Amino acid sequence: MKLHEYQSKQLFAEHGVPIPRGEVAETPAQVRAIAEQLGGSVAVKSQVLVGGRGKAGGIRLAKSPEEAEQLAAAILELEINGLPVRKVLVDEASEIVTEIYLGVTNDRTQGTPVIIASAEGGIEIEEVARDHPEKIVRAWVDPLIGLRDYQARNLAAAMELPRQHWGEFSRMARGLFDTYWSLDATLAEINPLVITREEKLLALDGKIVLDDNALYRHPELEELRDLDEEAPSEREARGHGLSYVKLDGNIGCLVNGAGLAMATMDVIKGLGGEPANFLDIGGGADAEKVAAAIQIILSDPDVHAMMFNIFGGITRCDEVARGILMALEEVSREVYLVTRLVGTNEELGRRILAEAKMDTASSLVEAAEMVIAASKVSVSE
Amino acid sequence: MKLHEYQSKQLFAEHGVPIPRGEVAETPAQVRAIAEQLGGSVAVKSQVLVGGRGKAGGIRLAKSPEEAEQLAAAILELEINGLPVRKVLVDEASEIVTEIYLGVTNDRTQGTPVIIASAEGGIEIEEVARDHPEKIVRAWVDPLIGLRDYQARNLAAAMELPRQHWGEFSRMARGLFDTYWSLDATLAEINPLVITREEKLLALDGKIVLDDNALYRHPELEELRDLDEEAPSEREARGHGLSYVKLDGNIGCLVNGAGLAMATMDVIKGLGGEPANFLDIGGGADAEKVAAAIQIILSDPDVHAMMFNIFGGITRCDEVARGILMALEEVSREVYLVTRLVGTNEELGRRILAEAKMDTASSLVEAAEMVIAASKVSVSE
Amino acid sequence: MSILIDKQTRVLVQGITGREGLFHASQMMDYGTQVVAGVTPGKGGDWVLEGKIPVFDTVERALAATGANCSVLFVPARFVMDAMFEAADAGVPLVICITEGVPIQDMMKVRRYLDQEGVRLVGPNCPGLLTPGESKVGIIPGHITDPGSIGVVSRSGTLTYEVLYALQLRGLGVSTCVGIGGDPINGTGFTDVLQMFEDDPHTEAVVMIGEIGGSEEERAAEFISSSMTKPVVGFIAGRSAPPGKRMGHAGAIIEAGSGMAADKIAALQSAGVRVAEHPEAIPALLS
Amino acid sequence: MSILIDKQTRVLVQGITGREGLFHASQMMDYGTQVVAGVTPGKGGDWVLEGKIPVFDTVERALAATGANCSVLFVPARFVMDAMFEAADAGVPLVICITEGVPIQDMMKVRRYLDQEGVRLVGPNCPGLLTPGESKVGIIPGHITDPGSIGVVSRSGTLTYEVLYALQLRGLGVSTCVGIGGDPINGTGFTDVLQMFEDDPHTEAVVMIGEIGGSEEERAAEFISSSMTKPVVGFIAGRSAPPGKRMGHAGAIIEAGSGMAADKIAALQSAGVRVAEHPEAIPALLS
Repeated sequence: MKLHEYQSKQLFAEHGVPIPRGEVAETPAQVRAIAEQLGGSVAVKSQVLVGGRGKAGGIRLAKSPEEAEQLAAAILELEINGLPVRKVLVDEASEIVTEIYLGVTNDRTQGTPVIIASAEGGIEIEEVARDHPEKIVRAWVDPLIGLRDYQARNLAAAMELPRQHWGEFSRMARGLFDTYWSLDATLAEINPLVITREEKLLALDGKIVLDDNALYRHPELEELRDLDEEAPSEREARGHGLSYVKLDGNIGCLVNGAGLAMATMDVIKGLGGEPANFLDIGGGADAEKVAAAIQIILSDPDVHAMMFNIFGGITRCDEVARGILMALEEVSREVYLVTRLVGTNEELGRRILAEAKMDTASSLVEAAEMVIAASKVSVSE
Repeated sequence: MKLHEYQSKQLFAEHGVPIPRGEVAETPAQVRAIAEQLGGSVAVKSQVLVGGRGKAGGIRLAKSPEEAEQLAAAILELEINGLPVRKVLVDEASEIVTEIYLGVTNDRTQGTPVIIASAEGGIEIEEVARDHPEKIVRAWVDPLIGLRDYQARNLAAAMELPRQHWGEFSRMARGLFDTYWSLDATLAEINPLVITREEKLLALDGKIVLDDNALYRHPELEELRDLDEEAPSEREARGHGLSYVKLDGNIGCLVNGAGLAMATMDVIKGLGGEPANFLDIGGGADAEKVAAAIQIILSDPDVHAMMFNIFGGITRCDEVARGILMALEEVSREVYLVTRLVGTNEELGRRILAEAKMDTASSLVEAAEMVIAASKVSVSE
Repeated sequence: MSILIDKQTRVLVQGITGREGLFHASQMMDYGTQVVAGVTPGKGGDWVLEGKIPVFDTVERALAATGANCSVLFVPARFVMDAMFEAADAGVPLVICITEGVPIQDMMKVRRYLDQEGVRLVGPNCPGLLTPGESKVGIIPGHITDPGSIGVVSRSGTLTYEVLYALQLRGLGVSTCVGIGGDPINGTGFTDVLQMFEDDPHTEAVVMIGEIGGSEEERAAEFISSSMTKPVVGFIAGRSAPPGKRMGHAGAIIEAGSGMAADKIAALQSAGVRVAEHPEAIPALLS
Repeated sequence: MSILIDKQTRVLVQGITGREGLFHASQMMDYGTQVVAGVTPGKGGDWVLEGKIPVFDTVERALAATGANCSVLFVPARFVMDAMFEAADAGVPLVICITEGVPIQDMMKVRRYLDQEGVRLVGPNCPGLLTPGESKVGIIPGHITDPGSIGVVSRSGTLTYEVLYALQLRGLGVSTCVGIGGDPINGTGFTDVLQMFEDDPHTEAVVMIGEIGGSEEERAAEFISSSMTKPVVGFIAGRSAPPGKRMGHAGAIIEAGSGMAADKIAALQSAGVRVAEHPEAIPALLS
């Protein structure tokens, strides 16, 4: 779960990381009021959960409350990478001397948190990693001990930060790590961390991604979820315990298992089809869950054909077949469907579906070919 | 630093450990009021920082507020192991079915915390350890991880606690460990932890000892220090950064280094003298610190003679000698003093003292013999 | 021969009285696995599965009574970190964690601790292990594969079954199948298992099934290139996955331009691995 | 010959710009110790002690530049846990912590971590090490002892000096003197050092100076009885100490009837150790 900049920065502040004074607004008039209160220049920053806000004109500087109001009006009309801007953060503007990158994430290879810092802040860290890998410094954190003070200090030293800022930088690194660790984040990032003309260090922009599996430990964070920022179909899938990702194609996929679901999409794409979604119904999916999954797939108007790929494993295929038939009864919209069933009693399962006039296939490739053919027919109709 | 029962239990409660309802009082009238409020039988418990309160009559049960008032009057007159009772805790009485011991301390050998539990509660755990070692169960806690839930549960299983109490017992063990760990305690103990007739688990009595070296992390705990419970001379020594323990003899000792101070006392005792104190002035003691130490030693009226044993090491003995002379100038009361000085420039140091008509010795045994002889003269005078 | 588990493996099931635990314990027994004990705190003294398997309150007691040397966990995600610590502290040398949805922070702690204590962990969020004809520890269906000389290692569940089934249809048997799980931070990795297969005299070739996310496949490619003599056939799922979207598995996500299928396939190919276009194409590449 | 330190030991001083650190670094250099670097965060680039010793901001940099293989810490108690972690993580194999007043919880964490990383720790709250004529790392006065064949190990500071001095007066030299410190939880213990002296061909006899509190002397007695061939002379301070009172050292306290001098003396004696009545009586027992 991704948090907005304003939410992330608020959480940083609660862990002792200094942030600019600022407030969130939803209308240009509110922006003007906030700018007046902050007294002076402000930054007006769109709050959407995608990257590229700057390039899209979603972050602007205003010299006066009037200008802030005007800019906010424009920004609140924007749509950035498909997402309409609903909120803006109005921050006191800072005179920036230096921009630094500081982030914490989990290192999959080491199995530990890693703090990453770079004197080249303000741009994507991946860009720095590609162009100036020598400008990135890292410290791995023992998950049983947490960040040690000396590590934060060593980062400052390794970045060749002027010595008078080591103390404050270390405090910010510790605050950032505390945020990451205490909230079960998978990413906590300050970019840029700026040094202002007054020699103050500030988290000018912030980003937090939370570990969904650990959200149960932080019920207060669940309230920060911005439902507007999530596709309704993905939200509904989550409610049913389904893993669903909408894509741009026209072939709906329903598969049990994430790896198999990806492989199914790959086969369809490889054979010239266009998958409309990733959908993993998980293990032991019952008729009710299958029905929900079908509804979600069909809520995408682009879907012209569907393929079910169920590897029964221990589950009996005749039960799966009956579940599919029951589920389909509840569905109104009719599109082509081919089902591939493998596992215990697979012949019986296929016979049940065949008797209900459903197409079945025995191999993945065969099923993919059938659904692709059907999707092209549907499209050409 | 030791905490009172009422302080300890309050801290336990803040970490989720259930304790009886109760309040502290300093007069019999207050006790009556509290007992009336608690409505029913109460325990009136003297709050002094020594063991043996029960045997000394410092813990009594009252069936009515009137009885509580009478008992409190008696208890507040008591002196237990030399300490006058100034406060009592008035706790709601419980109908006790089972008494359990549960404590956490640091295991010096393993270098980790150890939780100790026993179904034989209500008596000193050392007694159980001696008479029924098989009734004690232990769990060592990894200091980098903290107490794991399974360990708390395993203790309950190992004690053969009835299964319906495992959950609550585990919660109490975790709460006790949290108290111990978050406060930098060296001991946190619930004895007894009782199961009441209503099948509730309660910390009936509690004890916490804090790590003095870690008190700086817990300024709020420093306020719990009961100055009345500390000998004034020991309190003053602490204020000067001196380590002082009053004993029953008549030979004052001033030594640099704890081990050497003990050895000095041992030699005095071994040769028939009686040390009046342990006093370690630490390293690099200046004249001011020596003067404070002498004042503290002489505040004990039993002291009839003094021995200084200073192993100069890197410090120059002539400096030490001058420091002693300066310090003595500030002292009014005159008692016999022999100084033993060893280290760089020891001859010069001894000469300086000799010129000031002070006795000196070159060996520890010689110095001890001199001070013992003087102490006997003083006593017989 | 096989790796990690065989006929002698004595299996403890943590969480045996839960629905999943009980069902799969029964499936394991039917397969011939030596299931010797279960643990569910508070249920010690019970017997389950037609009175054949004793249940203990603690792993320590289960080990003392039954000599189990492998534990498989069907414990809910919220409690599974503690259960893994318990298994490790009780001295279980091989811990298989089936549970999915384990918080990453918990896994970081567990992995650090188990590494340091020398305990081998497989999982979490994995289907477990299967040595055909000898033992299955986990949830891999037993009837879709037969004994043989192909080692299989995979980050996935049903995709692995798909591959096992494709091998079976062509008459190719398996030495051991290891599901290492789809989480970003887990215990045993590809490289560990590849090393074991390389050292196992009865494994003649290896099938490695990866997916998008992370860089484990790239490191495996390096290992294959530097240290493996046996042929390896690979498959990488997720070529059609868009960046920034988590494909079901917590670990299957293309982030900041890394973890892409194309890069993994290229790395494997340059290490001499034959990479299949789709799962059903794997058997042909083994001959 | 000696244990732990010798002429080759290259010493880093953590906290070198503090009063104590600077003074004792100078003393160590005067003794002939190879002091190669100091660390004080924020003072990197300075040179101290007549411009002879470079100061670094981090232990990592100090090691890279000077090849130090031992670190001695004069860091204030509040920061010393972090400094020990830093030394261990930078790869220092031998850490000597002079600092006193370290919280017990910090020591529990450090000890667990350094044990697991294979780093030897001496102290805290100890006078350090001295190999007469070769190297001193810590604060033991150099002039009160000469090279020889007696190994000395002690929980105390000035009491150790007392013993070294008594040995010197009788012409007895020392192979190495190890102050293990007076805290309840510390790094290297009696048994570790006794083992090293037993293995050191140039140590012919050992003097062990214990005190009240804990049970380390009892365990040392067991070790002496089971594993030592060289003669050991002992002294235990605190026979006249009352129970329940901490005698200066955090570790010197008789608690709940254990840790008494009489028990320790009895244990040592039954292990064949000759226990001295007072420090000055030790030399006579060595002949």
